[in-house]
Amino acid sequence: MDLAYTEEEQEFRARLRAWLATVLPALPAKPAPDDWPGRRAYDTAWQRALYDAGYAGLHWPVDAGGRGATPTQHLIFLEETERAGAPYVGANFVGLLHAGPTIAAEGTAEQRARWLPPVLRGDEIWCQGFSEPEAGSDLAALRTRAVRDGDHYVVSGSKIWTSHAEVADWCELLVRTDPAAPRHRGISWLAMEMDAPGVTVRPLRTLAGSTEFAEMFLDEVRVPVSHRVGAENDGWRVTMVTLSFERGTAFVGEVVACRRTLAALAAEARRNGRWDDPVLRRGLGRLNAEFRALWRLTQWNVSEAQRAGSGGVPGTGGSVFKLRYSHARQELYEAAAEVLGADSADLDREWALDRLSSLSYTIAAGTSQIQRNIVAERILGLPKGR
Amino acid sequence: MDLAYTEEEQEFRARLRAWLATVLPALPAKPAPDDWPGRRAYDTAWQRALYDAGYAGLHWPVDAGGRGATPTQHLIFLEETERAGAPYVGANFVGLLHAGPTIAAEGTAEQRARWLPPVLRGDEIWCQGFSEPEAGSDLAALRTRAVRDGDHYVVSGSKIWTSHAEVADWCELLVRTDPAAPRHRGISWLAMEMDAPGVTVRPLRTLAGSTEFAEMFLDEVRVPVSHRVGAENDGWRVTMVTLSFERGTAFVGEVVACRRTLAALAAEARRNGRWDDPVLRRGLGRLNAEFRALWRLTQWNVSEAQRAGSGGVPGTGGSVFKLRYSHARQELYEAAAEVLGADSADLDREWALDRLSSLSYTIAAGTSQIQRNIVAERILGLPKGR
Amino acid sequence: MDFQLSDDQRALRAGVRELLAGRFGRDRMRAALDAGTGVDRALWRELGEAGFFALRLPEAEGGVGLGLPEAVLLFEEAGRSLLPGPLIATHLAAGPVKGAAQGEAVVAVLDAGQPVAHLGEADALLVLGPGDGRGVPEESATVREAATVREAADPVRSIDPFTPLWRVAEPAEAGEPLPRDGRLRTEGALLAAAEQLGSAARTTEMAVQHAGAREQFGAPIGSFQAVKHLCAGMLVRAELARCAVYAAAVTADPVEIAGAKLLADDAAVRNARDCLQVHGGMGFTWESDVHLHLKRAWLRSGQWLTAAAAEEVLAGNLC
Amino acid sequence: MDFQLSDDQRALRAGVRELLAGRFGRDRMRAALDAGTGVDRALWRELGEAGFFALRLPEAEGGVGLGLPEAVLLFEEAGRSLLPGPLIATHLAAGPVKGAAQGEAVVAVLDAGQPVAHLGEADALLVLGPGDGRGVPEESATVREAATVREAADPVRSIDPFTPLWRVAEPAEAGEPLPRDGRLRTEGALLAAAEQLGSAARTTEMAVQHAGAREQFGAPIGSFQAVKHLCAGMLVRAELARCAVYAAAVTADPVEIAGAKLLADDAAVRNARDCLQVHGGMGFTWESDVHLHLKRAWLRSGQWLTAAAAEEVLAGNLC
Repeated sequence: MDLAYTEEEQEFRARLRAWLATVLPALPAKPAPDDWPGRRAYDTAWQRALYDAGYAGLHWPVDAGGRGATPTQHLIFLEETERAGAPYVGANFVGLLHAGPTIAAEGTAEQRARWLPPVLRGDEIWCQGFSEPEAGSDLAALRTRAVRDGDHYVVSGSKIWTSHAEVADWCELLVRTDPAAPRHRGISWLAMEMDAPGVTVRPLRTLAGSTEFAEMFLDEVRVPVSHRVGAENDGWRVTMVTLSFERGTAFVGEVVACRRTLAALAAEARRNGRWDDPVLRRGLGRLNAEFRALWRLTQWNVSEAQRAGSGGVPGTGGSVFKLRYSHARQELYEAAAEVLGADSADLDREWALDRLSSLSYTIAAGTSQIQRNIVAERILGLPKGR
Repeated sequence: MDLAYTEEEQEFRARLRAWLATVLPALPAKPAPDDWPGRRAYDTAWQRALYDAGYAGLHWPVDAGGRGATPTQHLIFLEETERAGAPYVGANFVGLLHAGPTIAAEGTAEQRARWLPPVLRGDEIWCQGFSEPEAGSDLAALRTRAVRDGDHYVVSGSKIWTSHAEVADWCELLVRTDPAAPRHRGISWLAMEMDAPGVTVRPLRTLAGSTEFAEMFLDEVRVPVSHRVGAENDGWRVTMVTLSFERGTAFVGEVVACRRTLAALAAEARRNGRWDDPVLRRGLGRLNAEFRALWRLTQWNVSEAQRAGSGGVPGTGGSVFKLRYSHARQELYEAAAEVLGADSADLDREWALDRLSSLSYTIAAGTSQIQRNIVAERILGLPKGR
Repeated sequence: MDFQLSDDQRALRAGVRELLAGRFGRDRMRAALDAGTGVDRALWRELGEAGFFALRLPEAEGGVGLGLPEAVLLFEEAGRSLLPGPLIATHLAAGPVKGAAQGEAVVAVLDAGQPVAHLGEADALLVLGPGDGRGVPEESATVREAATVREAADPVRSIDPFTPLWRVAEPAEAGEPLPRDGRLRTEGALLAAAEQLGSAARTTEMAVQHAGAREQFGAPIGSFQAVKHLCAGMLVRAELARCAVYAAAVTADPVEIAGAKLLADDAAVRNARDCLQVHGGMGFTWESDVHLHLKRAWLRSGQWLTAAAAEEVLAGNLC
Repeated sequence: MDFQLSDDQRALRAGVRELLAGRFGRDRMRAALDAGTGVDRALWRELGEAGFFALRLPEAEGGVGLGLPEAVLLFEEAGRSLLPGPLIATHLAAGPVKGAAQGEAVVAVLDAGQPVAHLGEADALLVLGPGDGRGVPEESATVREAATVREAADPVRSIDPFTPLWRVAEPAEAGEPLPRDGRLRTEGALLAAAEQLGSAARTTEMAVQHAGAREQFGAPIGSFQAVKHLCAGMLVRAELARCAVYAAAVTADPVEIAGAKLLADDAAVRNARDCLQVHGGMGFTWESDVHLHLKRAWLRSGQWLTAAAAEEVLAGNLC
């Protein structure tokens, strides 16, 4: 059990910190949440800066154009960028953290050469077309159809919860290529150009009033067969391989941010006098224990991944983390509402919108109910079923 | 919505209160928990006193020897006896509240004449042989076999969680008479004499260290066919009819007792200074809201039963009550432990043993998990299954 | 004792539910939401005509002459239907404030330290006395013209799209004293609890409806215990809150009202949260009504009597 | 950074687990319970020989020369196996108190206001200074002979059948000052947290084992989501507590230790509760081991650092 960072890791951190101190002050102002072109430009410029400084694709394998960094270096990178207030991965998320790694692992040499470099340089943006209105938790129930027509697939259907669809160049798409096969066996993974005829994007308004997500309607969109990654009907495996190997770093920045929020809540409570209420104060103390432990759990998972080597660790450990984290973060914003008192009704006050957004944490990317099934069946070995 | 008691109800209460004031001071000392003959004598003497005063079988129909009281009168009876510190129904529980009503509803005239009067007079004590080690929540999985041999059944198997088995005269027994039939169809209801050859009773020690319950082993016990209530293989319906019609009064005394405990906790907290801790104090305030509401829910259910007339109300409403009540009562004893602080480890302090006993509330008579199924399926109409 | 609704009470409840279904059914509710309508004056007058505000005024004063139990049934229906506007304050002001009983006037409430809901649309303001529900006796409320207060007020971007809020400076001068008995805060808390109860019962229905219809993994999600047990918990919360609210309406006891507000707040907020969870991603959309219940439930939890104050009242009662 | 067990640490853990399985497996544990044995002196000496008490003493002083992380692994195993006796106090007293390191002496702890565990079997008493964990700095502890304290003590009927308790009068005279650095209370809290962790992990295993084996309604109960999700929640609690406890052992930071104790107490108590629920009626019997974990977990929650004190430490750290 060693929590000390190695000399090499400390050097990595120091270099990164020094670089951040140089570049961050020169960043332009953050664009408004609904200024999609502005957000794309801002996020891709940051990716280009990372690329130029040698930080792009830090966790990607070297032969995919990445830096082959260890999980611990990746953790340090995410921790330091969050601490320094650097831009979030934003529009580059799907390309860097899902579609890219999928192509790196399962794509042909030609596909890797075509798609990976633009992701690393911030030249191209990807979005994800997995979820469908009728297939939420039950992703494998997806219905979007792709029918072979010569050297193209003709794709029709609808997708939902697509971030950055408005400004993405490419979409990683799961489609049903064999409706007769068992649910998981007839699915293929396609790269679809977002400006292809037949693609319609409609913003989806969330309960927070924002349009972070979109619906995507596909009406006989033609996708070249050469844009399929992996074998036909093997798309479920292709995408799950990438989803199920993570290196424990998925929520590093978020935990750092939650701890900062918690300290700010304490400061605000001291300011407005609510700190004198032991019920509130002790609640904040308990949250301090929660987020400190979640940070240690992150380090634990990252260390496990580091020991496991390049294969990473099965994503089941991530379910333990996500279950506790998503609830703790919702509690954090409930505590914020307590601290704010009547002001919690003011959407212009800090944390009010975060409180609304946090309502999705126990739903998105696998509901807590689904996560508990995963923990019970895949970690604890309880029988499937019922 | 009328919470005022009618003149008749007030008179009933006043008469009862006056009678209690006369008889309670003359009661002998309560026997020790492990003095079974003493407990039987104490409980049956109290039943005899009730009988002589005209309170025995208050809620039983008149044609079964009861008083045909309304649910509200029954509520008043239970409330007043608990308030006055009168003996609990104790050893008379199964006879008065389950086996007796079952015989009253489903027995022949002969069976009613044989078994009901001794229950009302406190002459005979019944116990219940339903649960089995392998059939807990899944009562219908019971395996105790009864094989017909002329005008007798020969019964073998084992039962568990039988209260007062040591001193009972009769046992209401569910047995499997047709192993080939579907689970619920091959069960019969028998009245078994506890001194029959082949009946062995072994005390079962609970985590509270006490032996409130027993295991019962049946080795070829001969039970006359005439001791079967209802048709052969119809025992599931026979017993469920009684179980599923209640009049909302099942926990009247308990709620009264919980409210008294809560007030005593507040007094103790004032005494030992823990009242100054707002976390503890506000927790007690919240429990006050819980138990006040549970009392109102009791009055609500009783009023509903009163309106429904002699049929009573389906027991599903009881599941709503039991779910909340059993958790609230466990929280009450957790609060007691907070009030006692380090003294909560002392089994001789008030509430310490209650805290241990309360651990069974979310398990006994249908676990909270089973109760939630009942509420979801039978009240809310959600699909069975899974 | 007959702690069930009387036939008259059932008829009253059915009538209000019908009125609201006709005048503020889902389509009109969503249209009002899109239009940003706060108080619809025409609807307000119709509510007035139906006796919503004059319900507890004596018949001699032009009221309906009913009591708190009937008022609670009305406000429960209002909570179910997400009916916006300062219903409680206008109801409490009926009589003393001209036009309130008839739905001609819109009366908002000013409670020190709280933003004022619907100030922009209000004609008059009920200014609550500083009684804090923790044993400090409630001082008499006063009435002020809304217009003068509005001059020194700033609009707040409200978390509840149906409830515009304004931040006001503490009123310097006193308003007209109200000829009431210092029970406005407790009565307001009870009626808010009734609204919370209506919301909690409604989100239970919404969750059950969705759980029965939505299929995942080849079966309605309501057949999975995880979803089933969430729904069961919602019903239990709503039904316990119902008994607490109804009994508090009958007794009008401040301690019982504190308990009712505490349990109803809890039921409304937690049921809306669980309803959202049952709805999954669809519950996170603006299109769904779940968030409207949750946001209103949050707001109401902070109004009239907070959980902390209610718990202190209930604790104080134990000694 | 390599926040995983080293090979040596794994070997140490395996060794202790093996030792305890051999010397205090389920049969012996239940036999000790039936016999009412508190401290088994022979076993105590074996623990001493295995380095349980001398683990952190420098090798020069006859110790093993290891640190808090290794101690935490040992006490986690003790918690798993329900090993009784004042293990923590004797471990903390190793060195200053003669015979403690070797398991020749049994050392109990006196913390003002708390009953003393195992006083009847103790040779010496560690008297904690009044530092309350809430920021008041911990004063140096002292050591006293157990016999003199016992004379003025009354036995208490203990809720935990493995932990006899005595109520003592506050010590009038001071004992021998201990040459330690005023960290006894925090170290004790950490080691108690480690025991809680071991118990929480063990009850998770017990629940999973039972859920997989017990059939109801024609299937293992572990195939029902209600049971499955209880078990999942238990694992999450135990694993989060594990990371908190291990990290606190590495950093020895009092705030981190407060967090570890808080989460481990919670995990031990709630997991034992859920384990009991999964076991149903069988869990309510004396025969089952579930209650032994629950009762010990309750006791430990009140020892060294309570939840209230830990939360204050953690809150204070935010400012």
